[in-house]
Amino acid sequence: MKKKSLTISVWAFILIVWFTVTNLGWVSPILFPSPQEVFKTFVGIITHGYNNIPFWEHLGITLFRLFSAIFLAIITAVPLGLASGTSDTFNAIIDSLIQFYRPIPPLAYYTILILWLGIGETSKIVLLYLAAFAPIYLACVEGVKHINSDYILSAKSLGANPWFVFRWVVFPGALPNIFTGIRTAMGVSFSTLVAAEMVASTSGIGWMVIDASKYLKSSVMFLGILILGGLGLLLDFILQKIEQKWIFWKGKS
Amino acid sequence: MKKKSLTISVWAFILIVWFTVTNLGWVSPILFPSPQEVFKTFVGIITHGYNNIPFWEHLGITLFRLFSAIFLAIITAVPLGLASGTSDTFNAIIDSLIQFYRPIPPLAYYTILILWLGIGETSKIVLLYLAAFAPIYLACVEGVKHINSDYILSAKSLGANPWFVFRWVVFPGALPNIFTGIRTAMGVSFSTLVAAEMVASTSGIGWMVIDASKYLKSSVMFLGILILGGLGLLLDFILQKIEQKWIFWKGKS
Amino acid sequence: TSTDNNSDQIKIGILNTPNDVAVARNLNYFEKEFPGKQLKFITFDSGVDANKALMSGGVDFATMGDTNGVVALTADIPVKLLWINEICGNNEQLIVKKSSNIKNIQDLKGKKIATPFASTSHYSLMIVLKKYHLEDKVTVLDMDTQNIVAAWKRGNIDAAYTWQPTLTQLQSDGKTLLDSSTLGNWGYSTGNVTLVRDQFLKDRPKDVEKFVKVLSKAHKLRKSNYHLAVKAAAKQTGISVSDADKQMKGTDWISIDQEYSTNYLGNKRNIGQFVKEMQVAGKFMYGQQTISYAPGFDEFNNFTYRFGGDQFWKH
Amino acid sequence: METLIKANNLSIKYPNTTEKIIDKTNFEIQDNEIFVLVGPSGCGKSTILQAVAGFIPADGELLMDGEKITEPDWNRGVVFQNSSLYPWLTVEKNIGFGLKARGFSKEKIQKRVSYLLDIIGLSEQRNTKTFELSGGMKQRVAIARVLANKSELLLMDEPFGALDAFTRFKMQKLILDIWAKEKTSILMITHDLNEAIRCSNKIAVMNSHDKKIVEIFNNQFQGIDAENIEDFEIEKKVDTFRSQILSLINS
Amino acid sequence: METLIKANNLSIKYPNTTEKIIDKTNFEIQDNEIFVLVGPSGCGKSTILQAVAGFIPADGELLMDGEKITEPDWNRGVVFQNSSLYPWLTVEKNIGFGLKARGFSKEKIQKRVSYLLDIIGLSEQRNTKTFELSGGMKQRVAIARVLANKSELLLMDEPFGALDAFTRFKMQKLILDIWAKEKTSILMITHDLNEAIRCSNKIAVMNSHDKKIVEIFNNQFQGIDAENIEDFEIEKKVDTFRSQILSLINS
Ligand SMILES: Nc1ncnc2c1ncn2[C@@H]1O[C@H](COP(=O)(O)OP(=O)(O)OP(=O)(O)O)[C@@H](O)[C@H]1O
Ligand SMILES: Nc1ncnc2c1ncn2[C@@H]1O[C@H](COP(=O)(O)OP(=O)(O)OP(=O)(O)O)[C@@H](O)[C@H]1O
Ligand SMILES: [Mg+2]
Ligand SMILES: [Mg+2]
Repeated sequence: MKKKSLTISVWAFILIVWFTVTNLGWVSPILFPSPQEVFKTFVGIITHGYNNIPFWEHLGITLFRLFSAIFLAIITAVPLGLASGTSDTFNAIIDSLIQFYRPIPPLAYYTILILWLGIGETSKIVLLYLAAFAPIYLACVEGVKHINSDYILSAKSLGANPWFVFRWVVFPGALPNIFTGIRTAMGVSFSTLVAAEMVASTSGIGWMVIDASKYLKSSVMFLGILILGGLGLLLDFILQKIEQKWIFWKGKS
Repeated sequence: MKKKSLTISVWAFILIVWFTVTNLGWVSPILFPSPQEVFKTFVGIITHGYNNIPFWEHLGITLFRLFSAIFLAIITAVPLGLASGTSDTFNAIIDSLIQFYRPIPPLAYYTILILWLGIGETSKIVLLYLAAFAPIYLACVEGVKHINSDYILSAKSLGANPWFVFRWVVFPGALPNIFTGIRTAMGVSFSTLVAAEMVASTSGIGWMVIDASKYLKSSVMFLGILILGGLGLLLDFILQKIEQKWIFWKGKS
Repeated sequence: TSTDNNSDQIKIGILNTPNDVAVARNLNYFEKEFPGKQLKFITFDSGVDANKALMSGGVDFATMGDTNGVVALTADIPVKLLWINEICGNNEQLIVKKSSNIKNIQDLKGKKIATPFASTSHYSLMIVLKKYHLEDKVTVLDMDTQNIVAAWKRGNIDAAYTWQPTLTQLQSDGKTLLDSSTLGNWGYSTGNVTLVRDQFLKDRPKDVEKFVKVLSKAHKLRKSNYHLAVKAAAKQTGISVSDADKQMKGTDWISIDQEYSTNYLGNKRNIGQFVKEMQVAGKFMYGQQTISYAPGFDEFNNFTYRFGGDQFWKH
Repeated sequence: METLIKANNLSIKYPNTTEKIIDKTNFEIQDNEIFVLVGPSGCGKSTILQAVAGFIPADGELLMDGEKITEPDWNRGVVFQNSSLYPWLTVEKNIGFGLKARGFSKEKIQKRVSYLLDIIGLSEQRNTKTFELSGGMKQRVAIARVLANKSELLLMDEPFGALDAFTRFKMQKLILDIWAKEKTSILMITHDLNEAIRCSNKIAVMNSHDKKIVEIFNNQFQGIDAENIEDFEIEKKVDTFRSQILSLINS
Repeated sequence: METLIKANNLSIKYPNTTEKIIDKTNFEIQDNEIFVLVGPSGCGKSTILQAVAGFIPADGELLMDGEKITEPDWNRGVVFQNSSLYPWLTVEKNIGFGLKARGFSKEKIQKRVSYLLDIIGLSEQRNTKTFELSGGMKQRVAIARVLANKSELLLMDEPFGALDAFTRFKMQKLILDIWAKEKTSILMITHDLNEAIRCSNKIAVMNSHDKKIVEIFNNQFQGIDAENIEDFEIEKKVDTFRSQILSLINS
């Protein structure tokens, strides 16, 4: 494919420019470490870990925090969102609260979370959880609201009671939206990761970047950024695959 | 409306619980300042400013950073996004770069931005800009890709040259998406605000919250959070109104 | 990077503590020494941000912990070590919760200790832990000072190595195990230092001399009129006079003769003791993997600005 | 024959508007009858059907088997113009939906679904995803889904409107066959007069201003292919009948 | 009469598939002729129209006025099934789109648009937003938009497929009127045989397997209302004609 090879050339070009510029010493190595340097750092961290903690443990703890948060967000936001989409009363109670907290930058309330919940894993996971909650909730409300009303009328006139309608029509009907919401939530939560690991951590990929920036270890910073970028892409890719498999009817009717 | 009054009751209820719990001294005022306290702080900051800077200046500088970033993002992401949606070659060149940087948490690369661009306004605005860029870019690509192909075929068989098609069909056809992208961008940029004002600032609402959290001034933290929440809602509301007026055909065909 | 050659402007990165810069600012020493020049003071929370600013040309001078100075050297930031603002004493302490039953340093085993990473306190703590072979037996947490207070209050941590004014907030239910003057006695002195950008030094050596003169004047004032100096520092940093007094008592401000002597920064011929101890710190930090290499004496020698000193310190 | 549906002075308006869409109309649908409603676009055909289905409330009398219609019920199955099959369920599960909702046993459902798949000629597609079916196939599944319940009345709102002329022709035959087998009653809307003539026992006509059914014709030509009549005598009669209806529609 | 479109051994396949959809078909469209294409769903009618429009490439010979058709051109205006009007432009701007694209002066555009608005009976709706129009109105604007260019050929792919029977009937008359006034040629696709008989000069028939036009009939009944013929002699002929076409379609 022409397109693919063009993309590869672009990355190759960037790599070459990066290599040339840094190796000819045109830029300071703190501003821009060379690719070999970053690679060497990578190998070093893979083999010896960072701050005496193996690389896989850093990665593991970060993923643990992220997945715990997403998991909690799914099991709370999906029922609340579906309820809010279905019942006007429930919507009146809960919706404005979520609309209000949603735009607030997570860092603004992180200190308060720490005061309330301590410096352990709880406050970190809750921060990521709050970031993930709103997108899933909103997607559920949206999903329920946009279900083809004929689907519901059909079900009723086929003899389905409200619970049956919910279980077999409203829920699957909203699923494509819910899944999109989960993907968005993963993105938002992921982008809050570094903030969450900024306080009282001694592990995690986000913390590694923050720690490196304290000592101006550019090659570690660059490496961390590259790892986070790749990880973000990978997670979204996996979610996309799962979506294609589970929500096979998405976009069809 | 029944719904509205229910919503108001919920907020009234929260306020009452907040008032009661704090005034009966059931929780520590650092964990949870009372509403009067927060209100007093509000009046104090409105009249005397915070850290010898008037409140409106804090608000102004924050909005200046935000709007500069959004403005820059619009004037760069819209052309790039439209080009990337229109031309496969251009897409091959640019798309993977943006897909790669997009998931990276802004805080991960903030230090590098500061090293490159200094501690002044530039690095702050660029951080917000990078947060805002991706959503607008992606919305433009999406917008172009989802234009009814009959629209374009019609235009061609009516005698329109490529530029005319772009100006009068592709661009307006993608506008609803672009606007949604701008709203998302505003949200993402807004949630990065506190991070941007965390380093070497002495003004801005985000900085105010950070500064307050250093000295555990809970009432200022709460106030800042409430202000940020309200501001976020307000900005989105304004964008929504503009959207309704400008993109009058949205969702119609 | 914005290397502006605006010779009417001086950008100074400061810490919001009652130190010589605060005294000088409050008493308008800077204005007097730099008439007609535009002075911009930028407050940093830590040497971490100050280093970023030096790197990108956002400030010409910046005050920070000497460990951050080591970071600046290993990160190859084009700066020179110009001045020791203060030597840390009991303003930085290892403090433990009274309720935690920690009687001596050995008891720290298995406990959680918080400290702001990359700070002088962090370094001091690691030295203590190493000396007592506790490195792998305690959990060291990276926290900003404000988070240390919050975590302390909630009982999330058992001990902290931190500085004033945070210490005051911990002292009501805390007990001091050791302070940084002890570390100094062991040969691991720490202190706050001021760095200057190479470019500035090259372009405007006279302004650098004047800058040192201003700070030296503050040091002299502390010797001659301690009370006035404390009052000025308190006013400048917005804290009470008694707090300022407590914090300043914990530190040592050395005279300009001492600064550029073999005890501290060294003179034309010899490297100073303080700089030597910084080199030790560098070696230690490298051992901790916090910096990418351990600079040798030569590098510290080049890093230290002390040769010009002979000409003006007698003012 | 017994009266299945009885509408007496039936008036309908939508909750969000003030204007009456249907104003005091009367009609009856008998047991085992195909009752077709024709009229210009926007005259209120779908509105009447929705009221009968129990989707929207109505004023006046609207009874099924003597009981007031208040909400949707399995005894009145609805076929929509765009099949509204559930894309997340297979063909089999779609057809069995109503029976499952009503708590029938797996075996019973299985049996009935197999029988219906056979009737609509889609036994092969039992486990196919619905969005992989063609338009005509979808509509057949939608009809089978409603038939599964053995409801007394089928409501169909332009069920073949989205199909091409040739598929449409086949579907009309299918409906007549099923109707003969299952002995159900049907209320159907169409804007194709030939379809109305071919399928119905009765044709109810609406125009664009009276807000009611203005005439109900008995149709003697059920089963005829109105576009290809061999016998010229009959053809003449059909044409007269069609003209009569058309002029009423346009009145 | 001159030949406007000439297709000689025309074969078409879509770029993303290997199978030929149209295989060596031949036809000609004369000047000032209405050429209607009928056939079962999926036989390739739209594919032929798109090739003539220049939207997809074709093998073999496909000429307009003796020149090869390679890309869309204002001289071949297209009316889609779903009008594809631009919702961000008013009715007036939509109709004037082609003229503006081709650089005509404001006054010229103004004049032509007024004339066309008059013909389609929408002068009142000049500044209306297109999404506020009914389906029939939209289709009229779409036709006017194409007419504005005074192109030699109009291509219409089931232009009235989404309209109800009564609106449809009126639109057919409009097309015939416009055709008489504007002296244009038309290639139209429909799945309604009565529409084909009423509108066309020639009817080209496709079936579902030959991948080509199997027969082209001359139609003598243009203008007739095929569902309501008074004269029984003529009606008989029309019926025979229709049966002939139908049997070819289903062949
Ligand atoms: N949900 C609704 N709310 C308010 N008014 C409605 C609603 N649905 C339809 N109407 C109005 O009721 C009238 C009748 O609509 P209805 O859908 O019953 O017409 P119809 O005869 O089925 O037309 P068609 O042949 O186009 O389907 C129309 O004027 C329409 O605008
Ligand atoms: N874009 C496309 N890519 C590949 N195959 C296509 C495409 N469009 C149509 N086809 C195939 O080409 C064949 C002919 O399609 P076409 O749309 O021309 O039929 P048609 O006669 O217009 O049918 P209808 O009456 O349903 O509109 C079909 O088998 C269809 O699957
Ligand atoms: Mg209807
Ligand atoms: Mg077609």
